[in-house]
Amino acid sequence: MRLRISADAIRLTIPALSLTILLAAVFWLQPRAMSYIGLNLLFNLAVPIALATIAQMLIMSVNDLDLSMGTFVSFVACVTATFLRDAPLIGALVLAGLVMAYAALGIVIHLRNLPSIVVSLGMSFVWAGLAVLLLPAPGGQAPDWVRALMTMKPPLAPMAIVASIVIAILAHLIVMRSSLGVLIRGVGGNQRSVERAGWSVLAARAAAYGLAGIFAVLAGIALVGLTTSADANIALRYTLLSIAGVILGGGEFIGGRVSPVGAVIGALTLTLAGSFLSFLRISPDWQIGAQGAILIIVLALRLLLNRIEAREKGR
Amino acid sequence: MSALARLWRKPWIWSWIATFVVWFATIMVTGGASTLGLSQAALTFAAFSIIVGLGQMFVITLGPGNIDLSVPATMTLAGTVALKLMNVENGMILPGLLIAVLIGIAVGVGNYALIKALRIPPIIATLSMSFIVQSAAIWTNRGLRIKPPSFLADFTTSSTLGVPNVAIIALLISLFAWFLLERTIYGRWISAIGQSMPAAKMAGIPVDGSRFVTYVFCAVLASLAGYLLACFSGGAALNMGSEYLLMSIAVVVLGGTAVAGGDSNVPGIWGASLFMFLVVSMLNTYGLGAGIRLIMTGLIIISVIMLAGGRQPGAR
Amino acid sequence: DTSGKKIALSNNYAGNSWRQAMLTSWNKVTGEAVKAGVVAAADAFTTAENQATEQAAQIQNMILQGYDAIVLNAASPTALNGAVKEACDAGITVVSFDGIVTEPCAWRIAVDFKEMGRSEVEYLSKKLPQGGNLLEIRGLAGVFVDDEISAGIHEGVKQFPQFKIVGSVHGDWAQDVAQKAVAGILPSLPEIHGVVTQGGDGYGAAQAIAAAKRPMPVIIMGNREDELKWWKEQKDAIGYETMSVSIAPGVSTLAFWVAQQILDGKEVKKDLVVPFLRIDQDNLEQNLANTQAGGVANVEYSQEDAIKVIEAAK
Amino acid sequence: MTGDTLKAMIEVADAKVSFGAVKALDGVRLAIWPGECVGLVGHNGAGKSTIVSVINGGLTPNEGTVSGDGEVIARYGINTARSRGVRCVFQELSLCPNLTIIENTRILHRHLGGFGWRKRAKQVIERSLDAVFPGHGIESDSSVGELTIAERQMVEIAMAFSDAGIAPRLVILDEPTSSLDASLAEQMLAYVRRFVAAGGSVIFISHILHEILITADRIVVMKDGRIVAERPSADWTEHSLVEAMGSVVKGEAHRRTLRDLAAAPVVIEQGGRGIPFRAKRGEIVGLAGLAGHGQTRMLMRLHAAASSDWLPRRNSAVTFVAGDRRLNGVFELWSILKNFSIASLGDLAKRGVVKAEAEAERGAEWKRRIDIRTQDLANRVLSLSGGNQQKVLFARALATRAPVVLMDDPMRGVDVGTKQEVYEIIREQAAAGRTFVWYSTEMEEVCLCDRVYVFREGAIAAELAGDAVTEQNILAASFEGAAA
Ligand SMILES: Nc1ncnc2c1ncn2[C@@H]1O[C@H](COP(=O)(O)OP(=O)(O)OP(=O)(O)O)[C@@H](O)[C@H]1O
Ligand SMILES: Nc1ncnc2c1ncn2[C@@H]1O[C@H](COP(=O)(O)OP(=O)(O)OP(=O)(O)O)[C@@H](O)[C@H]1O
Ligand SMILES: [Mg+2]
Ligand SMILES: [Mg+2]
Repeated sequence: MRLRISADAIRLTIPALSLTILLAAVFWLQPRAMSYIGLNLLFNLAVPIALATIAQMLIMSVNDLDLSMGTFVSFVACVTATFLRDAPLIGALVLAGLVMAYAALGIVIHLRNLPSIVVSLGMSFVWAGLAVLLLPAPGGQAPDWVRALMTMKPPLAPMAIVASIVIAILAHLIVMRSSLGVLIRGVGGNQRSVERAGWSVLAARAAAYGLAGIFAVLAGIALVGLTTSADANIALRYTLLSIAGVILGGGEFIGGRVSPVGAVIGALTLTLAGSFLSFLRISPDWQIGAQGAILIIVLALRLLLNRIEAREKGR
Repeated sequence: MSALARLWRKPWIWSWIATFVVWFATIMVTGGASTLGLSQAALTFAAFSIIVGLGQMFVITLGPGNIDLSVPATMTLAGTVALKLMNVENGMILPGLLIAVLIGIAVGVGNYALIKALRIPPIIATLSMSFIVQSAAIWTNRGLRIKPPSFLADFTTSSTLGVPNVAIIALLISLFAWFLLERTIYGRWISAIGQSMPAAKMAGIPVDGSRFVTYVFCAVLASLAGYLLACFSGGAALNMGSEYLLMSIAVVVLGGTAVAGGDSNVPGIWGASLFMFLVVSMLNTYGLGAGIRLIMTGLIIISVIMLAGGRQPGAR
Repeated sequence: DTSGKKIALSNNYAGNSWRQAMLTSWNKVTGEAVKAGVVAAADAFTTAENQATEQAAQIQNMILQGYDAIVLNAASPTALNGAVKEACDAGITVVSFDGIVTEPCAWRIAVDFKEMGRSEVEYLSKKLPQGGNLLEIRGLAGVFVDDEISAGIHEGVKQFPQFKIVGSVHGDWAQDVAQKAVAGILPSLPEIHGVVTQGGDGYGAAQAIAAAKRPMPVIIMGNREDELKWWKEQKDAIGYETMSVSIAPGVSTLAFWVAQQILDGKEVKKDLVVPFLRIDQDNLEQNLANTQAGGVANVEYSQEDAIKVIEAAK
Repeated sequence: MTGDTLKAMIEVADAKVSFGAVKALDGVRLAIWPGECVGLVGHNGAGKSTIVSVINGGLTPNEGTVSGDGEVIARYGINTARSRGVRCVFQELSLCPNLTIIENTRILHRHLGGFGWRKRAKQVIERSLDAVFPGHGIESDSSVGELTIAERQMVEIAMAFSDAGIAPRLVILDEPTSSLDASLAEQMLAYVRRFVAAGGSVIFISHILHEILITADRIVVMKDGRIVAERPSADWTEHSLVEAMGSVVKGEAHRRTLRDLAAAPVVIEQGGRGIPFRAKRGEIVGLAGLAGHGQTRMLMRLHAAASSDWLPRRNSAVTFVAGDRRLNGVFELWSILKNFSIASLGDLAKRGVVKAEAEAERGAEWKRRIDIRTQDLANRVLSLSGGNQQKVLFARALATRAPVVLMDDPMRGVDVGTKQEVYEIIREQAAAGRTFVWYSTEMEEVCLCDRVYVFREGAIAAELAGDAVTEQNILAASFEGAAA
């Protein structure tokens, strides 16, 4: 057996460690949270965030960035609470169309060599406008099957935990284990070598965007399942949350270094950080600031760890 | 002939054409009667986007990945603290301005410290910073709307020779920014850094120093805009900057500044800021709703970037 | 006896003077109640960003913290239903006010926003019997209250057809945004006789109209101190007349007492109505004197007021 | 080995490739027969990697044809080449550092997909690693970014020889041993011989001549995009190879007259592994050796030590002329004038404001002095030909007042005439007391220097001065120790 721990494992330790510490602190502050219902309450809103984070991660794995994630998830939520319930067939078609739209964005960005930041900034206005058109006031209702799915009570572990694990495993299988995932990450790591092996980078990028679209659509559906209805502004925070989640989970902006398990952990950590701050009874004035501080601390830890890793390699 | 051709190639020409079209379409509704009023209103409100947009433009000039998301929070904090300090007294105007500028400097220093010392990507560094700054703004006066000193309130809301005073201030700042960018060594430096950081280093440019100054400059302009906006609208509100997050980025991009860095221009900021105001006015005038307005804005941003930005070396 | 019970306030937004006044009233009234031993605790929580998802998480945390009742000003009438249902299932009393929720298990202390919008036009019909052109300033697109008040205003215009809405803008309930939006549309509008608003935007509109050197129409105000002060100045200078209407921030204290009564075992109807707080030409000075600088005109409620409201609903 | 009855595995005929004004290939004909190992040698920039790209399908030549097994292939591309069993180990790293070895194997072998591909990929790469480097000790599930440079190179080589359905028939090795130590290199060479004996073909590019001599059956020498000699390896010696590669035309570039610099003060120095570096006032110091052995890094260090990232310096101690124009030379969006003046703005400005007339005047002066061929200095710098762009970079550096000029192989893609002009300017300036530190891959240029440091493996391995600065001595010092 080797003693050397792989870089991927090291990359996962910090997020896993911060989640564990945070969870311990929450249990200590609020022992009631240490139960089936407690865990579900702590984590169920992390499920859509985790899905959105995976979507963002897919985009980041081809060295792009999506600034429209929040508005897109909001729009999907609006579609879910209206079309998908009232006319499931049309609803499903619309959602499929949205996934195609994402793949098309990937193609346009690649072909015209456009900066993804600006294109997605523009798209964020478009999605927001569509959402306001669809639901001028909050409303709609979650389809019953979605609601049933999100409020299921599986044995042993609460839905939130089961869902997080399922998402992590599924994303891990797609991104880390499948050929497609390898190809997508390869584009992020060294586009030229992928080209030299005879693959189409255009197709790989389109696939990454399309997959991201699928996960973002799932995020919107899951969100409506929890909130029971939608509004046009429901998920605006998801843009920045998802980026922060990927980074917290050990992902990087460039180089195709991403970790789906880490991303899910990152999303859970961010959600838990909110609860932790409210259990701490920090003055509401400083709650936002504390979120910023936590972000900085975890990222600074990452730097420290990268240094250690680099020193190990130097030997 | 050749002058016209050269004008046609300017990066800012698109935003000015769009502005003119929208302006014309809006005044035609009243058969031209609203020309003066609309122009004045556009100048007034574009002024604030221009000031924050200029700062953001300098940051974006630094090259891919450079962006300042702490602009809205900085505006809010500077506005609230300055108005609280001035406490409706005309005598305190200068100290108020000073504190606003100091807040800008502090935020800028914090931003670059996070970027450089902790190697946090600018987008996340400035975001984290903005959370802290926003908290500080909530903490300082808990959302009470303190009125500006009467002199400032009058000054910011009135006009000189038919030109709104805030627009005159924006013009002065723009001239200064234009001068910095086109005439000074510093302007050359940041443009060089934006085109290629290694090349800039090898040409002997103090890269870190220039980037640092740029982030501080952006934050100071944001705090100035916050100060003026709070005086103009009769008091600082905790959410007063939120509109300017996307706005500041959008006016830079629409104005023809290269997102890949190194190439920026001041006239474009004016064109784009006027355009962003006028397009809302036009859609309101035609009775179109918020949804259509947002969709049009997004489509326009994407069209402009497709027209102007495709296939540049090193873009993305 | 509720001396052992804990009540929490879940608030979705703190970024304007109305919300700050609401929190202040809550602290004042509940602080006294806690000191007097009426309840064991009455803690206030505010979410960082005005988002339903965040508030849902906050409610779930409150369930974990073991509160007996949650008093709720909701970011969305429907998007919190899931979390509210979970709270009810955990045996927690949920009382929503101002921003109410539709979940049947919760109590609602509602302001009739539709009626509020309609009454604005009704007032104008008395003030300007011959009718005229109206400018409508709306709130934040996609939010429940905005839609309700706007619907009321349009109903009022149907009822009094001598009025015509010639322009409509979104002011996001913020002075600066309203000012900007009004200034943008004003040049293309004919003369305006009345401005119907949603609160928090009257002063911005007045500034924009003054800047355009237009004749000042009747602007319905929203009880903010700066609005009242401007009105007072105009009244003293040119005898300007209007009215001001909004929901009193102190309604949070009414919700608190209602929750206390429910915990005490009282039978309370699920839907209660509070009147909105209206200021007229004659009681302007008195209200202005009672309003904190930079704040909002306010009324705080006592336990007796709450019992009266509950009885009246029966 | 080569039999006329056999058909060439791959044959490139009359290939011409140019990058802008640079003729990377100028009519090359190269045939590879089954069961032979062809050694390919040549100076830096001779076109070796370019011909490799053509055979590999990654680059379509501007002129010329590629045929396989005797037939001309019309649309020869990456996928055609791969399906014919052509594999390549590239000079620069071409694995994805964020993926594991197994995953990189998957990317390379497009047909490896389907359920359970990981297991198959693992077998494929491990079999190959075990065959080429017995006892390698590399775990196939570790990610490439964690490997040492040598391990990465081993993986790349094993990857090229691996067989996942389509057996490799022609393996191209572009400087595969540059980061392997002697025993690993020997393992690889032994495998190459076995592979060839079994009927495979290999193109082997290396600057380590004795490796080529003992491994290749036939050695081809390239120079300036052309094949200048081609003989069975038995007919070559190390010495004759060096001679064939060396510059045949000794230009008019005459060495400057030797001056006595013993009394001149040292203006810049740098310690470190190997022989310490120092340069005196008015001296032209050459950095020689094979490409990528630490010369550029040394220049960067000298530059970093003398400049600040935070504060502007009025009197900068050093200035820099880039060789890699695209990466750290020109500012592509700017005019020629702005590109020229950026390093000397301090002298052209008053209180931070650039004086436009002074700038234009200085620009015009240097345009004349160094003969930049353009109508107007306001034109964009990219409108210039490569050589003229390089002149702008020279002018940029020489127009400063810095006493030391660092030059990072600055004559890439510059024509002979321009070179002579620049050499003259350098001589003139050195005589006036400027110090030049000059890294060059061109022997002729190195021979112009007063003193030369020869680099090997990141450190200075030898110092030659005065009459000892000759092509033979430098080549000998560069290749010295390679045999170890
Ligand atoms: N993509 C490119 N763009 C422009 N010029 C290029 C490019 N690739 C190669 N060249 C030029 O073509 C010429 C031949 O380059 P090539 O890489 O084939 O040389 P080489 O013989 O492999 O040298 P080395 O021994 O340094 O690897 C060089 O002058 C090089 O600068
Ligand atoms: N894109 C362009 N736009 C305008 N002029 C150009 C452009 N490319 C080349 N030229 C002009 O065409 C002429 C020939 O260019 P070319 O690159 O062939 O020069 P060259 O003879 O190879 O010079 P050198 O040896 O210095 O590289 C140059 O004078 C150059 O100014
Ligand atoms: Mg040339
Ligand atoms: Mg090569």
